[in-house]
Amino acid sequence: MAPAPLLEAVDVSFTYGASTVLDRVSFTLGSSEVVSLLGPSGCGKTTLLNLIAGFRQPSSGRLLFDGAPITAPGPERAVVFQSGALFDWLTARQNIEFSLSCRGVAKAERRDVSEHVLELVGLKGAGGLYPYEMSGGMRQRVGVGRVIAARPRIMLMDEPFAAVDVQTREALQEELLRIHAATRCTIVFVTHSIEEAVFLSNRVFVLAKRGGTFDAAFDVALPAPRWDGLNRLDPEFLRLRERIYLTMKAGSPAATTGARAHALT
Amino acid sequence: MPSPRSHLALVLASPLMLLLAWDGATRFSLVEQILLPAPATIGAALWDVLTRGYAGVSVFVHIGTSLWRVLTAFLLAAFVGVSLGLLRGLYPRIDAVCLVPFELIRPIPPLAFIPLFILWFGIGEVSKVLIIFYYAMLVVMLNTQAGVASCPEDKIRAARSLGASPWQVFWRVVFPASLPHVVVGLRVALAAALSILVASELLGGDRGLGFVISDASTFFKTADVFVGIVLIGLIGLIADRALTFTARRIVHWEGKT
Amino acid sequence: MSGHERRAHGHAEQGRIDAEGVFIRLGQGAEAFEAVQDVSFTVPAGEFVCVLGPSGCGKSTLLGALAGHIAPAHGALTLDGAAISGPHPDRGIVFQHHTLFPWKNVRDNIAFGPKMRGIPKAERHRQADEILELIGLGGFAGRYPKQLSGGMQQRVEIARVLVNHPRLLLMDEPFGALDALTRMMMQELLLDIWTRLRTTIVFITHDIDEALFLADRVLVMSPRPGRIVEDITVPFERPRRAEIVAEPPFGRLKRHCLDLLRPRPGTDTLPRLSPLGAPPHAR
Amino acid sequence: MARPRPLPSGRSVPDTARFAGVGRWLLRAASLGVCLLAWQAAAQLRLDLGIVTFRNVPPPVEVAQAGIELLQSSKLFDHVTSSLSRVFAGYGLAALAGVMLGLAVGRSRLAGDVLMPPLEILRPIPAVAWIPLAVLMFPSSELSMIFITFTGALFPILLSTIHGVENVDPRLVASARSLGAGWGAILREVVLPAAAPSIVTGLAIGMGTSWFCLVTAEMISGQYGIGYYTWESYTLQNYPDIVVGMVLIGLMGMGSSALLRRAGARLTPWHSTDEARR
Repeated sequence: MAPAPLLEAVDVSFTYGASTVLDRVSFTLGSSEVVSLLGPSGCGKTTLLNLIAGFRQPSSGRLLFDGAPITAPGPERAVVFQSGALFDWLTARQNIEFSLSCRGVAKAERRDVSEHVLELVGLKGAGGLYPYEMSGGMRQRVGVGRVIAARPRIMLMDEPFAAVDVQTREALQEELLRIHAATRCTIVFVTHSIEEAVFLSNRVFVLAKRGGTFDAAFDVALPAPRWDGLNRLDPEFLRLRERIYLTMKAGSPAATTGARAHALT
Repeated sequence: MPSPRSHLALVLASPLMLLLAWDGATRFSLVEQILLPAPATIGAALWDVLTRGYAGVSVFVHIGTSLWRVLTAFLLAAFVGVSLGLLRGLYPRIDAVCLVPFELIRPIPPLAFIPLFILWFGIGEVSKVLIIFYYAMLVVMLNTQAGVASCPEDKIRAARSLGASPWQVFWRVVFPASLPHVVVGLRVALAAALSILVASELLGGDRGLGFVISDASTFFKTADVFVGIVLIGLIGLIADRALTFTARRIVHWEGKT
Repeated sequence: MSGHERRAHGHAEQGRIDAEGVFIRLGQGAEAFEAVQDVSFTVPAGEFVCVLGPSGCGKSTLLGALAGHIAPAHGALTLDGAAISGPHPDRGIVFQHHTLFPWKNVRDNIAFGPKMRGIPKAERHRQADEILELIGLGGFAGRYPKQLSGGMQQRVEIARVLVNHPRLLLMDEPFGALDALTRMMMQELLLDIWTRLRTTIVFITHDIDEALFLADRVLVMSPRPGRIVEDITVPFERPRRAEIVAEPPFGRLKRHCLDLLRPRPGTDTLPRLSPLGAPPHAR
Repeated sequence: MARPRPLPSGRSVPDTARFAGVGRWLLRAASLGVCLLAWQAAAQLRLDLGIVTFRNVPPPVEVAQAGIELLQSSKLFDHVTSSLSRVFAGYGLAALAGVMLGLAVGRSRLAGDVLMPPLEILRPIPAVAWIPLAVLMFPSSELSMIFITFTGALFPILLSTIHGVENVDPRLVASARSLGAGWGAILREVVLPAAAPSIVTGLAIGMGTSWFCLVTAEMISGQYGIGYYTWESYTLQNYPDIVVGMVLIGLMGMGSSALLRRAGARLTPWHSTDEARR
């Protein structure tokens, strides 16, 4: 028998008032996978992430982590937020040490970990800066580092690079793959960028605009390591990106709104 | 746009012009000295009051009395207000219990309570301090509560997902996040406290800067009225600047992105 | 053909930009720096030009100068031969985040330009409704900006500028904040509108795909101080389909742009902007 | 110790559900009832706790009787109208002056440089400190009280207006200029509406401070007015009337604030819908 999956979702639904945000979603995640949840805004991808994080409970269905239902948030499923959600009153180092100090880890040991993590996320020497002294890219690095220091089994990322400019975003994506290679922790990555999803993931789940079901899942079979920056022009990469775009466009009612302008001519 | 130098000149010139106009108006008897004494007269009165005191009491006793009243009340109000505000922000039950009584007394100008407080606590120091305390506390409490409510959900979620206990979420996240609002509340409360202090001293007692103003005006010693006003303004200015300075040190991240 | 398009065609020969040795300085005193350095180019009337460059390269500053919000320190910047001396409805500008007036509904937002020209209420509302149809938001005239999605807000923003029949449409990363799907649909919509109105468009972006998909010509700018390092003519046929992004000629041109934009080792300008946010190959 | 509410924002569903509706209102009413009962008991027992004594405090029932008496006499009308007309005049002038000055200072650096230094010097002085001087300076006590009400309201309105005007998104002004708006149109169509929420806040704060100043002024030098009525009752040891006066002051302050809030929400509909949507 195969080992139990790290995360298992069976017919997970989530309703909010009268609206169904997620409708019977099922999937499994294994160790060290990088999976992207891709979809337009309002498709329920962030809700799914919140369910895995334990901020909310599914209305029906089963959501199992390591074979046990998820009931509360915890450091084994830590979240990186789009806004960064850094603690403005703490330095980069103190932010990274947050989970350790909550657990009462001794100062010297915390220091060792944060030193290591700061280097891993490319912020060596910047540990004393406060969030307001950092650029957007640096803040997201701290956000990732803060989660890495908690040693999660799954790192949940909610559009973490959406607010930074393209150059920084591409650099951060490449760094994330490096970090993944170093830590081997499973990553669930929410994004609305097709290119980002394809670049980062082993698998891409596309969510439909309404109704919150999976439209399609794509396996990304691109050679690793991908962080030399050239794979973004790989024909296979571009073809996959195109295929996903067409799938999303076909499944989206918004596509008809866009076509209305053509109808006027 | 003016150059930096002419900008500075304008900034300095406007109060100077005002002072000159004032002096001129009094010198040429455009206004009666009894209504608006010349700046020099006020300066002399200030020196006189500083060296010889007012109403047979050293001016520093008046200043000290006023300061004691306002600082005692303000510090008490800060402590109680922050504590109550945090409790109301965190526990909906406590908030529900507090809501109606506080909402009912909130719009009543604190001065309206003076007669009642005098009835309750007598005419002495206690009622003056308590009336300042009561209103300043209300302001601090409401701002603190708003601060707790303003803590971004993302930050709370981040802390929980990093393994913080409810107590750690409060102490390490919600509390620091609400500090900027607390500071605003303290500043507003300080200004209000000073107003109430003066008002209550105007209405009764024989010590304090409010008494100086009120007493001087009954004897038409207008220059001394101005001295009292200037001293109160100075106290207000220094207190506000000191509070802002301290707050910037503590809440150093506020207003920066 | 609607009345709006007829009037717009009257402008067809207008909208030529000439920039000659333009320098732009920003900041004051000791913090002053040159954002744009010795930039010269010409855009014929009715052309779609994209300005491509990394963030902080001064491309938005250049756009600000074309709009008339910033005055160049040196050089000549003219539209149809007349020097640009201040903002004017002839040169409409669209920002990355919408600047719709939150206190006006969609119709009144669009009618703002006509109102400033003193056009009576009934007439300016008619013009607004006409242009709302053009951008595919016919039923949304009474909504407030807050009640619209990001894509719709940008469409209204474009409409508010187009209602003035500008000779020049200036766009500063107008789709930068939209999600991928909406963004691609907005690009197609913009091309569709441009095909019919033929206004000159200067479009700022840092997204190579977007520039190559939209433009007749791409001006590539270097990091600060901004200079034009290459003037690329985009050969793809119009009307363009979204699918061309996946074709080999597109990929080759994109690779070329990437090489131009990649920060060279030894230049210290980009790292100074965001010391640790620079791409890893720069270090 | 109970568990703290995990999500202090209004979005947490279980909490609002638990406390919503009838139960919550009952709890609130009960809390008020307990306060009233405690008052009645303390007053009836003539409680003396050393630092606080209820020996002279009238019970709520007596207060209610005094209130009814006042309602039936013609005095009430005189007191209320004179207080209201003073606030109306002083506060109205302050609103006008505060908003105009604020617009000027916020929009023009020159106006700021010329107007702000003297105002900055006057600002830390509490408005009530001017009362004795105002009584001397103005020929009629009516004018002096209007002046005090004006001074009390001016600074909050002025400062909020400046704050609002200075924080107008410069991109909005830039795009209005691009769309052909001139100086006056920018002020009218962009700056004023954009600063409106902040101005409304200032007007609300100013309403509170102007009532505060008026009541103090009336206590010191008034002949009619609700502050005077309260203080007179105190000097005549008419204890129930004191409480009636307080309640009246509270009602009028609350009423004018509520009116202002209503008007503010009416004037800035985009702002309130914005809040509601978030």
